[in-house]
Amino acid sequence: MIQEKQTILWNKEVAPDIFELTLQGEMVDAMVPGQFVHIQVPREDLLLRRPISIATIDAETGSYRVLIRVDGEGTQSICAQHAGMTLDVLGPLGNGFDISFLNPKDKVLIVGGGIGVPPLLGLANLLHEKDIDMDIVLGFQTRGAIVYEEEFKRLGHVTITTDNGSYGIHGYVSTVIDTLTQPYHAIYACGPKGLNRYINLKFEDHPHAYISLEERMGCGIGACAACVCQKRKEPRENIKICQHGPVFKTGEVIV
Amino acid sequence: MIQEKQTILWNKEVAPDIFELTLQGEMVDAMVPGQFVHIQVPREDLLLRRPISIATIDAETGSYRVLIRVDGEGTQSICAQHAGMTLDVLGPLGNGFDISFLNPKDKVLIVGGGIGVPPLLGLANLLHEKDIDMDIVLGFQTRGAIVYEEEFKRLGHVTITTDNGSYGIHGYVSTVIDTLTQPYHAIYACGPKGLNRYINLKFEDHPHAYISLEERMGCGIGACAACVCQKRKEPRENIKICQHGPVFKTGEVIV
Amino acid sequence: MNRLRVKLPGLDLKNPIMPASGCFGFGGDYGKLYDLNLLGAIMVKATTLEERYGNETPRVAETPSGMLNAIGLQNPGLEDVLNEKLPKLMKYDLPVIANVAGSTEEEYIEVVRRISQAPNVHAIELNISCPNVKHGGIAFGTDPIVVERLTRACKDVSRVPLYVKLSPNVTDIVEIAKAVQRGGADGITMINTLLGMRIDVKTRKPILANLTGGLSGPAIKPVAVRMVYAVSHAVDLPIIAMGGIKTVDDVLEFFMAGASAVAIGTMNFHDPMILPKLIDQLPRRMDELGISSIEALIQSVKEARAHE
Amino acid sequence: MNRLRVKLPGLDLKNPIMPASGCFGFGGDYGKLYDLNLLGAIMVKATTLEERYGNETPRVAETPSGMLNAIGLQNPGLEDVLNEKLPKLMKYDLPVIANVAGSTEEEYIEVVRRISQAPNVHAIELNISCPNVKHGGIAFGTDPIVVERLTRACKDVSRVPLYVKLSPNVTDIVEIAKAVQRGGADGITMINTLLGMRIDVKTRKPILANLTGGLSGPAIKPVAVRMVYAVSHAVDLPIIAMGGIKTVDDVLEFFMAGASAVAIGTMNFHDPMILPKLIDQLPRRMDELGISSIEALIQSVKEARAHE
Ligand SMILES: Cc1cc2nc3c(=O)[nH]c(=O)nc-3n(C[C@H](O)[C@H](O)[C@H](O)COP(=O)(O)OP(=O)(O)OC[C@H]3O[C@@H](n4cnc5c(N)ncnc54)[C@H](O)[C@@H]3O)c2cc1C
Ligand SMILES: Cc1cc2nc3c(=O)[nH]c(=O)nc-3n(C[C@H](O)[C@H](O)[C@H](O)COP(=O)(O)OP(=O)(O)OC[C@H]3O[C@@H](n4cnc5c(N)ncnc54)[C@H](O)[C@@H]3O)c2cc1C
Ligand SMILES: Cc1cc2nc3c(=O)[nH]c(=O)nc-3n(C[C@H](O)[C@H](O)[C@H](O)COP(=O)(O)O)c2cc1C
Ligand SMILES: Cc1cc2nc3c(=O)[nH]c(=O)nc-3n(C[C@H](O)[C@H](O)[C@H](O)COP(=O)(O)O)c2cc1C
Ligand code: FES
Ligand code: FES
Repeated sequence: MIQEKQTILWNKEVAPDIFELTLQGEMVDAMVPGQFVHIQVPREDLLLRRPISIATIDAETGSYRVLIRVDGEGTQSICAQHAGMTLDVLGPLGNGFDISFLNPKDKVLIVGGGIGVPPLLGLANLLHEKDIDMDIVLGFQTRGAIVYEEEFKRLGHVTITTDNGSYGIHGYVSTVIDTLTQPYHAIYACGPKGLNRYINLKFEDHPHAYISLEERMGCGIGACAACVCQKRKEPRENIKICQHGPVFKTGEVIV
Repeated sequence: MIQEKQTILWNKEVAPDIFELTLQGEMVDAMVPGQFVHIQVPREDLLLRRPISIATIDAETGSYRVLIRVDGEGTQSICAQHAGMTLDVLGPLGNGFDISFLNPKDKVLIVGGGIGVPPLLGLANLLHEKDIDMDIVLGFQTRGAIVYEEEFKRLGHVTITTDNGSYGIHGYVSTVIDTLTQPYHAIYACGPKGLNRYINLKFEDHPHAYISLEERMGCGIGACAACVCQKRKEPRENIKICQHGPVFKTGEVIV
Repeated sequence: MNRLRVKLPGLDLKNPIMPASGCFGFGGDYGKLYDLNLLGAIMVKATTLEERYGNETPRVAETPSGMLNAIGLQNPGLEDVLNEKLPKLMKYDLPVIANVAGSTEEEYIEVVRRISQAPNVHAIELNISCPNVKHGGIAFGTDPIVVERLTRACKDVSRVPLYVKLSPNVTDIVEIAKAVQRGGADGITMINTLLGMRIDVKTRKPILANLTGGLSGPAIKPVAVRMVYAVSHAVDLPIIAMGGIKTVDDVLEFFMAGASAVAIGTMNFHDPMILPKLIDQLPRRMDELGISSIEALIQSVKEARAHE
Repeated sequence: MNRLRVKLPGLDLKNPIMPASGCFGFGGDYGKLYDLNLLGAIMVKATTLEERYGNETPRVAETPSGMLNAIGLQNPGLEDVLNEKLPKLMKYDLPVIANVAGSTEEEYIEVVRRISQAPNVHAIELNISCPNVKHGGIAFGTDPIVVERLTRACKDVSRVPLYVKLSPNVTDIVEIAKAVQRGGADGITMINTLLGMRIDVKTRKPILANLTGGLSGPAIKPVAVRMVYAVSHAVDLPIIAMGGIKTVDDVLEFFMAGASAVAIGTMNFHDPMILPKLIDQLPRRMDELGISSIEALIQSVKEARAHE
């Protein structure tokens, strides 16, 4: 974990209000998919960093991609920075996805929703290298919000859903997942609260099902207790998402 | 008086920590020397505008020059903007120097100190066009801080003083002015408090002696009463520098 | 129908946005920048019985996302306000809210009595909370018994509805608001500035000649929102809210906290066009958020509370 | 000679800069970013007798030049702090200031008694002012009689010097500070957060699950400076000051206001390297301003006051 100024190599609006940035920095060496970075907003009056998932990692160029949806003033300000400018980044943070137990030809289900999709692309890249078989179900609000469809198609079998039916299957990812019967060696999900909650319950007893959670953060490194979630089982315990997450086993915490 | 975005045509450090900016905008048409502009700091956490004197005015290109000394965070942020960027400017503000009573060949004394020198250059340009004879006494802290010496030399007879004697006459402008005997049709001064106070007293009864004052400002347009000075004579009255100044007749107010 | 219209005691506002007292003088030169008729109303600078010269300069200092001021109630005094300042605002279709300050109860009463008779004064704003005045100002605003009595005395002599302006520099603002209600006020305005100080590290002395000053601007917005929320839950008076408003979302945030109109102070200095800009942006943002009218928003906030 | 050294009751600080309570956990992962031995001391997160789970999330919200928090004193409880957290800090040469909170006087006393016996706890910081705790927390900090009694009771059982942390959410902080002095405290820390709120205009609901939270960061600095100035004039106790410190000039501003050491909270989140950076920059800035040592600065501020 380090703090450094990273150069923006690339910044492009890839969907309405969704920007893809490529950042270059030393910390890339230490990154694994599922971790996140904590980006300082380049505006003096906004103090809190913004947690953003690492999408894909390129060890060769020492760079990584993030996909940021402009949601408020902070993400707007970050996304308004041009290539060549720098951002103050703290990272990599959190635990990342565990894939150590997987073997070639294992079957994996990947479930993403909206702006939760990007970190799954980095994961899928890694799984692809390991020769894992992937079913990938991605849900978006509308056709315009779809990202990384092509990239995922190169890595596995992709199904897209849209909330309004403007592309792919009409409905939530659950519409698709409820029809899947194949047992999977692992399940990885990242998306809005509803999606995470659904996976958390549906695959509660699966030995290798994971969800990646979001919460408002202060420090990002386990010092302030802003970002907690509660353990599912007694004795009651609060877990810091920034430090012990953002990836949790299903059934581990309450979503 | 308008508020507008002005383009920075030019920005150069002309002396240590002193930047010359050329700004282009509509309000230039309405400017007279001695007035000032109120510049928004391009930093979200700094709310107060910075009052900056108009140095020279170029009606042809619709631009004007300002000279800004980096004194704190606001001026630093303004001076860090590059040519091509814009600044949010309110102006022109204040009254400006009265030269209506002057006739060709009249003799005028101009006294400037430090960062008070720039507005006098615009004035001297105008007086030169009117064919006025000028004695110009400019005081600076050190040789390095001297600005606009060459420009002034083209317009009148220039004497430079430095506080530390590193250039010109060693001492304050008073060292020179106390030796001047020639009667002047008008005297115009702008500089630090000490200089203004000296001129205010020395030429208290002169019918056409003027000083330009500084004070911390809020609105810049007469609404908040932040920038007052006190009338010299009874009945007691506070005058707003931003609205009724920054130029005052000597003897009019207490410095 | 005018979606922005709000009716408050004494005030039929074409829109709920106005300049806050002391940040706009009696219009200052803002009228040179835009048509003041655009404004919902105007809260003018505090008036005292006699002329006041205010504090020494410097009177303002900058702070992160805020500023300190210690103007010290400089104003030309009641006579001049009645004869010179207020008549100049007659040419506008603009309800004036007259801010009244004083050092003694008698002074308050006298100013309220006379200024409330001016033809364009539609409401009084009783400034019991100015932190920069040595003579009692602070005491008036922090003691519920004094507040209640002063409110009642002023209400008795006022020809127009009376609003009382609350100071945030108290342990329990709800207690003061309740005293204001008991005293018979028609409304509340809040908040005034928080007491603050800046020291110049070069001189090692406070920047303001008055040493301390009032903190305003976006920095104090969360404090103001919290207080408006608490007071609007506790008393049954309309609130004109202020404290750090900068954006149209800030405006709406105060309505959701329980306000019935808003005022903007400090940000006028940052952006002298902020008032017409906000008034212009408000309907568009209301569309985005599904707010049909300001009155409907005020109503829905009230109803949501009934179910809390 | 170490120009940055400051000696305070119980604390021989190699420099006067430390993290503020609750913003640094018990070190968190800051130790992975830099050597914690650089710090003057460490103010750790509030400890209560039993484990506390704190408030629901969201627990933080952003505000202009500040933030709101409503963590709600989440902590693992006294036993765990004594057995797990504090021992982990033993490996550093770092005086620990233990922040103590409670719902009852008895709880405070018990925690102070036991935690003050931990080998690396050099001082207690009595948190009588946390605005996010429902059970009495706020009452403790705002009533001088309660404050005096609690201070005395804790002082009686503490093995190490006792500092009391003041809340800014009071009408008269000087009155509280005097009560702390009468109660026998060895020092004061100030300020805790200002009560604030933010409402999400999309949901029309407060952002924080707890509704209100504590405002911290540069936004509150002028309030903190003013209070440190006032309290240091009124009582004869050393003050560890905090509230919005961001730059080395902010650090010095607090000394000039009357502080004897400073703590940094919120800005750790913005720049996790801020503490070592400020400690590094301090001597250079002191040179520029002609300050030979921090002790000399503290002394000169005291002397200047004697002549006021
Ligand atoms: C571990 C993690 C990974 C994330 N990865 C991504 C990503 O790859 N791409 C992406 O676009 N977004 C991601 N998010 C969400 C992203 O952090 C928020 O959208 C963003 O912080 C909102 O900031 P803003 O300036 O747009 O909104 P504002 O409303 O201005 O934010 C105000 C404050 O609230 C916080 N906040 C608001 N919404 C959220 C949220 N949903 N989650 C956490 N904090 C929030 C902000 O961080 C900030 O502190 C991630 C969040 C977490 C916790
Ligand atoms: C009418 C007028 C004309 C001026 N013309 C020029 C000029 O042409 N060139 C130039 O370099 N400077 C000029 N000044 C001074 C300039 O305004 C200040 O140096 C500048 O505002 C300081 O801002 P800062 O960000 O550097 O300092 P900060 O310390 O960050 O400023 C904080 C606050 O204090 C105010 N302030 C600080 N010093 C002064 C000062 N000396 N006068 C007024 N306000 C101050 C700032 O405006 C701001 O509101 C003029 C001032 C006035 C009143
Ligand atoms: C320069 C200045 C002068 C003020 N003068 C007065 C005043 O005369 N009477 C009053 O009630 N409030 C006065 N205030 C307080 C404002 O009306 C307002 O309550 C406060 O500034 C908070 O709003 P803001 O954050 O939008 O500025 C003044 C504020 C400023 C900044
Ligand atoms: C997230 C957070 C948690 C805090 N927790 C505590 C606490 O447990 N005990 C305490 O006395 N103060 C607590 N504080 C207050 C700080 O110690 C400090 O007094 C305040 O934040 C002002 O300093 P700052 O502006 O530098 O943050 C907390 C502040 C924050 C932001
Ligand atoms: S964000 Fe501070 S503990 Fe997680
Ligand atoms: S700066 Fe507001 S009146 Fe002059």
